[in-house]
Amino acid sequence: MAIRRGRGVAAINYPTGMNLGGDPTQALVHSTPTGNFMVTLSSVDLGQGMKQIMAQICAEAIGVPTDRVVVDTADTDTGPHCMGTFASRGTHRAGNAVIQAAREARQVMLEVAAEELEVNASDLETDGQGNILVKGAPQKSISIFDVALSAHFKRGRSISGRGMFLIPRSYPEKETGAMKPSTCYAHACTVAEVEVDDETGEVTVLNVKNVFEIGRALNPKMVEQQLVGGSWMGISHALYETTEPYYPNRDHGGTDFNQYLMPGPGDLAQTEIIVLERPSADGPYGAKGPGEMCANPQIPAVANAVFDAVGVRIDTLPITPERILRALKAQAAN
Amino acid sequence: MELRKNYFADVRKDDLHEIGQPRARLDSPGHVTGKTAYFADRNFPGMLHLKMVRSPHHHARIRSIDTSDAEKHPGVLKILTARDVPHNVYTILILIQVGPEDETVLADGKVRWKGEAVVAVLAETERAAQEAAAKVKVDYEVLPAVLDMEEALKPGAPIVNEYHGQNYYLYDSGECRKVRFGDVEAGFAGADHILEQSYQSSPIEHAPTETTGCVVVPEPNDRFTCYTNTQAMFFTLDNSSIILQMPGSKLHFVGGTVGGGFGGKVDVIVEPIAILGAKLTGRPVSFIYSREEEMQISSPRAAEKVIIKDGVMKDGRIVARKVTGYTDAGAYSRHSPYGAQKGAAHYPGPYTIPNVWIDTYCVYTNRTPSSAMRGFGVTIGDFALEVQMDKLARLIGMDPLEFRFINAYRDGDMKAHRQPTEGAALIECMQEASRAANWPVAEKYMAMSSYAKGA
Amino acid sequence: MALALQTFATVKDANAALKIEGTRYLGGGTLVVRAANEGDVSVFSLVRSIDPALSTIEVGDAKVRIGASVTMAAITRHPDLGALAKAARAVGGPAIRNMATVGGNLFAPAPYGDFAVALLALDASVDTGKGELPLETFLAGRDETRALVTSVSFTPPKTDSLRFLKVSRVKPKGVSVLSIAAVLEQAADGTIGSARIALGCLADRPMRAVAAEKALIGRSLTRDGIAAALAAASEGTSPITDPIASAWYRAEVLPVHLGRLLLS
Amino acid sequence: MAKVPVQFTLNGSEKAEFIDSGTTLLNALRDKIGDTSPKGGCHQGTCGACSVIVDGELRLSCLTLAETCNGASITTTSGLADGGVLHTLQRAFLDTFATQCGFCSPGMIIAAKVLLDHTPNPSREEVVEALSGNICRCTGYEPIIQAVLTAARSNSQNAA
Repeated sequence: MAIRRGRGVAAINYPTGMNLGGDPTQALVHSTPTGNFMVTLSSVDLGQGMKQIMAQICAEAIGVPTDRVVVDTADTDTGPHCMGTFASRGTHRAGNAVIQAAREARQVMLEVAAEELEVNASDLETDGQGNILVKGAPQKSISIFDVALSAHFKRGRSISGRGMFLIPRSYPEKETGAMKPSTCYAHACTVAEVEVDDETGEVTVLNVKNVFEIGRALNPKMVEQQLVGGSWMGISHALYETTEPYYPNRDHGGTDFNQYLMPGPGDLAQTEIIVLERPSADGPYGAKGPGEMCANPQIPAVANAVFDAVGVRIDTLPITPERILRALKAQAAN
Repeated sequence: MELRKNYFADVRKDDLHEIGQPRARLDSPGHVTGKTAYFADRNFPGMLHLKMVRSPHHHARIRSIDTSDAEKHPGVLKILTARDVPHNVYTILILIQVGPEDETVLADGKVRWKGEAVVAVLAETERAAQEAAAKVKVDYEVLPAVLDMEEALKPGAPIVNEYHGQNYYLYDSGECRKVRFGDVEAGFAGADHILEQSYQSSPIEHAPTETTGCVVVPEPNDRFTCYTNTQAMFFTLDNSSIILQMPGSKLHFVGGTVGGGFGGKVDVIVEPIAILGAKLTGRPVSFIYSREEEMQISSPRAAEKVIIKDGVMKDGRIVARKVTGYTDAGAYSRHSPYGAQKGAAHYPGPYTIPNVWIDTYCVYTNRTPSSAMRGFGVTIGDFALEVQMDKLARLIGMDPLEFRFINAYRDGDMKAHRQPTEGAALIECMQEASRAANWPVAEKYMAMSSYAKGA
Repeated sequence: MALALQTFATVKDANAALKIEGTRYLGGGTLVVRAANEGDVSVFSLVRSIDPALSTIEVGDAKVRIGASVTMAAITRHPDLGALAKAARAVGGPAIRNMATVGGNLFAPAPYGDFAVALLALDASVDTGKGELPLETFLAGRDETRALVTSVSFTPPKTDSLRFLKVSRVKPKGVSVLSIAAVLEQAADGTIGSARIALGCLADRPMRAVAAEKALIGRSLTRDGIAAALAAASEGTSPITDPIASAWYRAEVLPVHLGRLLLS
Repeated sequence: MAKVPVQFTLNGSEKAEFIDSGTTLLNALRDKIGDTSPKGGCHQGTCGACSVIVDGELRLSCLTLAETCNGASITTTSGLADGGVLHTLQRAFLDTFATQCGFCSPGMIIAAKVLLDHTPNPSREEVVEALSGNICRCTGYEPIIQAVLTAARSNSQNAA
């Protein structure tokens, strides 16, 4: 018996948003009488943290702390249209819509503040703590709480805004395929190290070092959640997962979590995550969509590491012990 | 996790207050106390349970359906068949003008995959619905099935889906989505080495811990509230409106809190039939996939076959790349024509190659329809591309990481689909990976930049 | 018919109720409640007995008797059943082990039933109220068994003589690629005096590797000494194919894992 | 349909209901009693989302018939917080960002609680074993393991 070690690398990119565009998302923002802000959407939080990120984006754009923002989403009676949460589009599309809506609301807020302070709105700035200050004369200020009260009860202004983000749809040219699939791309490079048992074909992923370039880490802890979970799913895809283990034969499809194989908590690779940020030209604060691409590079990196370890190529996913063992036996026979 | 701020510092302003802050998630307190309300956490008096009678065959003609015993079963309120569905033949991407309509909500005369929905049973309890479902008698004439993409594309293969007429999706560009850039044959002719390899995958399930489902409540004003875990609220509402021939104003969808999606909840499968059940019974209806249904009935990530032929020079330059991709859509389109097309846009990967030829096919077989999943149209392609890159590097005796630097795309490089590269960062990711993994590459590669050459 | 549970104080009454068609015994629920949840409407009556004897473990010098309702968790906790703890821990996760019973495991189809593999290597016998049956005989006829299993018993293995290995894809809880249990008795010179080897997933239910057992007699536990046993390990097997692994793979790696277990 | 009485203590309060015989504890808790913190992820015993504590033992409520729990003391995630103060484990799950979609979180926390109740200072291996019956599809498990270890540390610091 021999446990043989190998490592492999893979580098990838991934488009942000629906392929070829044409996927609008809207947002509405308004303030309450006491200067809290409601973001109204119909976007869906799948667990990736859409609601939290939209709150942070709105807070940044208006200039208030995140805990002053409430996100109300996914009620079609109240939330304006969103194409949906898929294609790494949620943060990018909805985030841009929220920024547009928030900026419009901010402008009204500054105008009301300007009237209260008897200055020009263009001379005002927010301190991020809930106050509006005169640039260069921060002692002259008004709280957003008071501005919202004034807007509602004194000046009859609606501190609100509408946002819409649409990448116009691109139609591929029939013969050449000339098209504009996406406006920005995330990037990744993964190095995986594995051990392969050459008598059983079993693979242990020892460690993965993932470098992801995602435009902007809007909330680094949430980015980390996505990237760590994605890296696990990539390894899972590489070595474990399928609903049809004997494809194209349709038999023996797993029907539960015992039969549908995924790495358990005792199978975890040591996982390193490094994030680079090259802000995208059209992303909300430069963000790209990291949620999907983070699960891709581990698959070929692990495949290449298996080859490095035992010298056989498994070009069919998943790379099961059986496929490795068959290849090793064929290799030995030659 | 480490943020490496030294990269791209010249094009990034780090002067933000809320963005970039590791704020606590506002939804987590609900998650850890069990108080977050998922769609199935809503319970309504008189709620009915919907269970589906499914095809046991890959491909069969339905001679007859007899629901008489099932209808008499205690606790049964309603049995639905194809004739109860106002617009039974549909396709979800019709909303963005991608047709034809090719799928039945409930099978009508034919089943095209093992597990296809045939009859819906609505009963007071899950148990009563299961018992009644077992009493539905469907008489099938089994037809030859095709489960292999290559077999499906051969002349004379059984036709999976008559709405297409052939076993592939017909794009405006023909039998496949094409990308043509440079002269790929001239590229091969001038290459030092040619390597053609084939890669395959089998279907993969999203396997969210929360299965697909919805709860529908008839409201007093002739409207229906649908609590759902769809990934796309209006997409699902608008498709339901078409299938039910019901004005969208009658539909109210509530969702947005989902127990994992990964692309598995963008099909419009459970909502229309549950709304129909609520409409015809006047009772709340719950239709929640069992785990078995989630694993084998809900759309998986498609199986793919990818054939890559490359021409490479001894110095490491890839001079020609031809990719032929096949996406196994299963019996119906769902999102697969879109996914195959996304693959065409993604190839030849993040590399600058002067001569490129891409064909991507969306193929129909008698299996569970596939659809979107995390990395849709790209994940399997990236596996193929990056294993191919490893093989090419070894073929010419070059370090696999250095080989990628030589070919990596940079700002301004023209892509095969004729868009100039913008915002590239592949090189920097590889430089950082080289450091992090202690995988040294020549200094000239560490000195490279994604910024435009000469800029 | 709706599902209904009947609870009886005695095994006798439970056995009487089990004779009615559509009735199944409710042990830990991991098999029958699951089947009901998944829409198996052929079962409409569940029966259980709360007879304390079913939950009793008796450890004597010559005989260990484990009630059929004893859970895997109870075995792992029992101070005198250390030899069996590894096999009991091989069943499911912690919650399943609090529910899954010894009696139920005898009925679990491959790839489940790892604990029964260990019992088979221990040459256990099964009590169904009509005398004791060798486990092997019981397993062969289990699909037709209508009577309630009340207990299993076996001669306690000498310290460390029971070796157990479960191979799974997912750790630490995945279901079996295969499982192997072996009870070996070695003479003073290290040669094998007697061997019982049981296999899981190499057929639709646990089976003995008779040819491999024979090939070990008089041999020592060295690579050369076990070679004949490994060569004979697959004799009589018909491995299952399932989502975990194919019959081909199970057959290929059986000698590898048996070898590792014997040399461990 | 025959209704049977069930009576047990749920998170310290007495509950009594008439249910259909054969109803699982999961369905009884969710549909009858209104505690939706245990989740139905599979109804097969393969995901752990429905985990509850019955008389101190970790159980899968989807495979447990409610009527077998008469007289039992049952704990679910919804009963862990002390008023507005989160349980140490809940706090740790928040602090380590161990929840994403949240669907597995109640079951994970219950499984972890049983571990810490018996093993206050578990090793990583013991945590892995304790969580092994619970599926998470979002996190890759590592943050959850870290949450449990963090909670254990925090408990021992508070005890010290």
